[in-house]
Amino acid sequence: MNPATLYPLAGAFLFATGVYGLLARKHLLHKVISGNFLGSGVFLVLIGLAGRSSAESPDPVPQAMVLTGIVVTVALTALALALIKRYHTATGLTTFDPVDEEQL
Amino acid sequence: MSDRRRLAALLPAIVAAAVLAVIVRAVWSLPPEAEGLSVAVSRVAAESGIDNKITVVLLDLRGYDTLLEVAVLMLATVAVLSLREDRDALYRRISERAAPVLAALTRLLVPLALVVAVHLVWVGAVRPGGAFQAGAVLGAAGILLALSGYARPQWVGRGAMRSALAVGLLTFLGIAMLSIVAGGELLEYPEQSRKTLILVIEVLLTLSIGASLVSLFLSSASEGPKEAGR
Amino acid sequence: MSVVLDVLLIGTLLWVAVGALSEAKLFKSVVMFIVFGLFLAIAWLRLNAPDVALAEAAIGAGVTGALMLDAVGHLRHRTTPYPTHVEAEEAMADE
Amino acid sequence: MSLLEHLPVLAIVVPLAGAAMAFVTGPRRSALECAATSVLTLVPVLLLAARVLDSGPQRYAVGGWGGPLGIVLLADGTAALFLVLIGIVGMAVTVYAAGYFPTPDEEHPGPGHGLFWTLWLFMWASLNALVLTADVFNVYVCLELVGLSAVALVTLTEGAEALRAGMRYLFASILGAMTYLLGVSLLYASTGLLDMEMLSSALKTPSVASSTGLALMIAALLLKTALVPMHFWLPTAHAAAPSPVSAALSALVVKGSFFVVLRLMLDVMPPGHLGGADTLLGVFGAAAIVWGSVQALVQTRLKLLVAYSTVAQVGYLFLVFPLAGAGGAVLSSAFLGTGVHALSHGLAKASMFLAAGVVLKRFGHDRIADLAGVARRAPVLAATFALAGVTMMGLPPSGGFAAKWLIAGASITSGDWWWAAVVVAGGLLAAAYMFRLLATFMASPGDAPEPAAPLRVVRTEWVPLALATASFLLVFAVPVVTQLAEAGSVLARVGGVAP
Repeated sequence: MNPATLYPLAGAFLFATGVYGLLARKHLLHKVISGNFLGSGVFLVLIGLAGRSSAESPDPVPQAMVLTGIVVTVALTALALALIKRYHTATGLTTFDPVDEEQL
Repeated sequence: MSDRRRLAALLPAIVAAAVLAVIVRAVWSLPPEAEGLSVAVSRVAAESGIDNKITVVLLDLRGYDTLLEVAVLMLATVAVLSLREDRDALYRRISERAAPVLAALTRLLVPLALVVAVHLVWVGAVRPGGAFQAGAVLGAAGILLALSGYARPQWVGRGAMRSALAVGLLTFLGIAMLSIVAGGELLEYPEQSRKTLILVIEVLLTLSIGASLVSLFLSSASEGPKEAGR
Repeated sequence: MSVVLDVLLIGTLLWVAVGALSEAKLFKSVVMFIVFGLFLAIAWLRLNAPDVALAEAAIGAGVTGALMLDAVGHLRHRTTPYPTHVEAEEAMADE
Repeated sequence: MSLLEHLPVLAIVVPLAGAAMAFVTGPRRSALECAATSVLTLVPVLLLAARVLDSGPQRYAVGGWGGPLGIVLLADGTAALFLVLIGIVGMAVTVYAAGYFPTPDEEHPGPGHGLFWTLWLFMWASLNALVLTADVFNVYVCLELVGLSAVALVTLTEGAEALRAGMRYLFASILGAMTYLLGVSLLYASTGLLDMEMLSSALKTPSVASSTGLALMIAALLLKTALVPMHFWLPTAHAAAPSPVSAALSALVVKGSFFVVLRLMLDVMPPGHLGGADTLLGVFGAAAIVWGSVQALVQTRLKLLVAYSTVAQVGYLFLVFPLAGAGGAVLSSAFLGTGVHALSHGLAKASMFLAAGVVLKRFGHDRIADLAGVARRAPVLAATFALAGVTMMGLPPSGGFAAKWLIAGASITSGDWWWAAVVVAGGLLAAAYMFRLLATFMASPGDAPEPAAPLRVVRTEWVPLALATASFLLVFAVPVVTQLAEAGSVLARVGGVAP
């Protein structure tokens, strides 16, 4: 087994986990964590696949893209968390649907 | 009703499995070796005298991405600020006093982080490091300071705070426009001063990314119990 | 040998990720998320990407983790009494 | 190098710097700053469009590198058309917002602590950047900028409903952006390229990974464009936002991601690259037209009606893809129709949302049933909805008429007449929901209590009327649009528009 495909496959699994979490988990904080997993999954695919280069150091372009992606993700996360806190202050809820709140 | 709920619970799993299958198939189909752009970037890096190829990509080849990314950071900070409940709270300090352990940890970690950040910018041209990583370390140190009560953001006047948040983006835009005035295209560096200019941008970018991360955290952090705040 | 290490690392990474999402206690979820970030930083080192590893540890685990812990603290501190869903809907209608 | 060659970057850098400056100057002066920036942004946009008309597509290599290593900006006819649309609606939003939001003072700095103006200029800059870029990764960064500013602007409305709509929007936006980036990574892994023009020649020999990548990118963009069945986040977000924001979201933001679909499907990909995907997009488009219109018909609140009408009108944009495969005159007619539709719907939809804002301020609510007699009390409002309605229905001489005529004509020429049937059905459904609204406006107020004085007059209520008039008379601008479209890559390829 070649790590060049091992890590991208792990990234694929992580991305799928993120999709599932974003759609299925009810708590808004779980949705934010899922969104971060989506990002990490994509980054693993990007850098993992860049490792197929035969040169002694891997392709730097995907690494640069991932660095940009990490910073963008933290910006999105901060906004999402600010919205969640404001929403919680306004309604006392931590889910979209009050029905789900009672099941948590 | 229960059928609908069961379907609603199943749907995310089906979507996730389908996505997984699609990606795995695509990854599997790729040839085992590919160069990407690494050879072309190496050539440019050798010419410019900056050995860290990631720095070359981030600040020179794809500097425009980086410019927009600084805009993302500032935009997110503005967005978070617009969500604050009361305006004065923007400038209130985070915590009254730090827990002793956190304070001790801060005294230890922050100077260390500063040294690491300076080191990262310095070696960024040749070894791993550079503005992003140094800025991130700097930002983390700033957040630690704020958490432990050392940073008192309320001393910052409103105008000064606004300027501090915008200065990163404005400086980057200014440098970008200078290259137009100098007769090149946006973000095109003159051949003889490329390395110096990139280092200058790195230092500015480190400060601006660090400042943006700290302000992102400060503007987002909870105001804490109302009665303790004043 | 190195493949064993990769498999172990990836296994841990995915296990922590699934754990963070299936954990019902928020604080534990967030802590697992931060642990995930640290393991991911190790993965970047394994993939010859030390620059990304640095950024991941500082931003992905550090800054994001701090933001999330702060949010957990906020959500714990109930500003309004726990609403039944009828009350919550009424509150929304008032807005 | 003359300054004229820098027009593409000026269209991005000017509003970006303006956004930062509006933040620095503070809430009291930022409206003025925003107005000045709007004018300064419009100048390079119009000059650029004139230059594209004059001398064809403009390329700009940022940093002097060019592909494959650097990022290239491409201003062709299609991009210029969308830039002009963004410019006109953008200017209208700026002017209208100045009258819509109360004049700020120290105590009441306006929504979001007076940060509307900064956020709005960020959105304008990022839309211009999105339309101009010819680099698939740079598109990702632009999409995030647009999404962030859009969510922040939606949640400027006070209250839980807007927060909830904003969060749904944000999660949809994150899912979309990450799926797009996943597509980019597969595409890059397979081709080693990010530059669109270089990709377009590399993709002549497709692989499983490159096709999967493109499919993921397009699926993500459909989510962002809110094409049925991925429209769930749009109606609440567009309805909950402050009205100037709703106008920008419906008229521009949705079109921005559509523009990228257009680029990828028609410019980057060789025809038939994704198998039946073009037909599938057409089917989704047709479903959107029917489903969105039916939903608009049953809404009880004005802003939700207008929002569902957007879901429907987005559908027309996607009919170009199944028709594109026929090439030649069919493609050029369908493509031109899509361009005209983007423009006319942008103008008409912006005018409807802005007018809905006037309704909210004046009557304090937007319940359609309680809006009887609006025509008598506020004739300007009723006239705005009537003129915009003509475009929605597609009657002459409106832009909607020209667009539907061109799309339906392409469909009949190609022999796939059912797309024309969908266009006609969509027009009838639009007539139904617009007549229902206008009939209420015309009805006598009955025993509804006449408000003694309007709650608040919006000083700039002529702005939506001007936009609606522009969309009503748009058929006369079709020659210019045709000229612009011919400067675009697609039509240049198939040899211009057939007479």
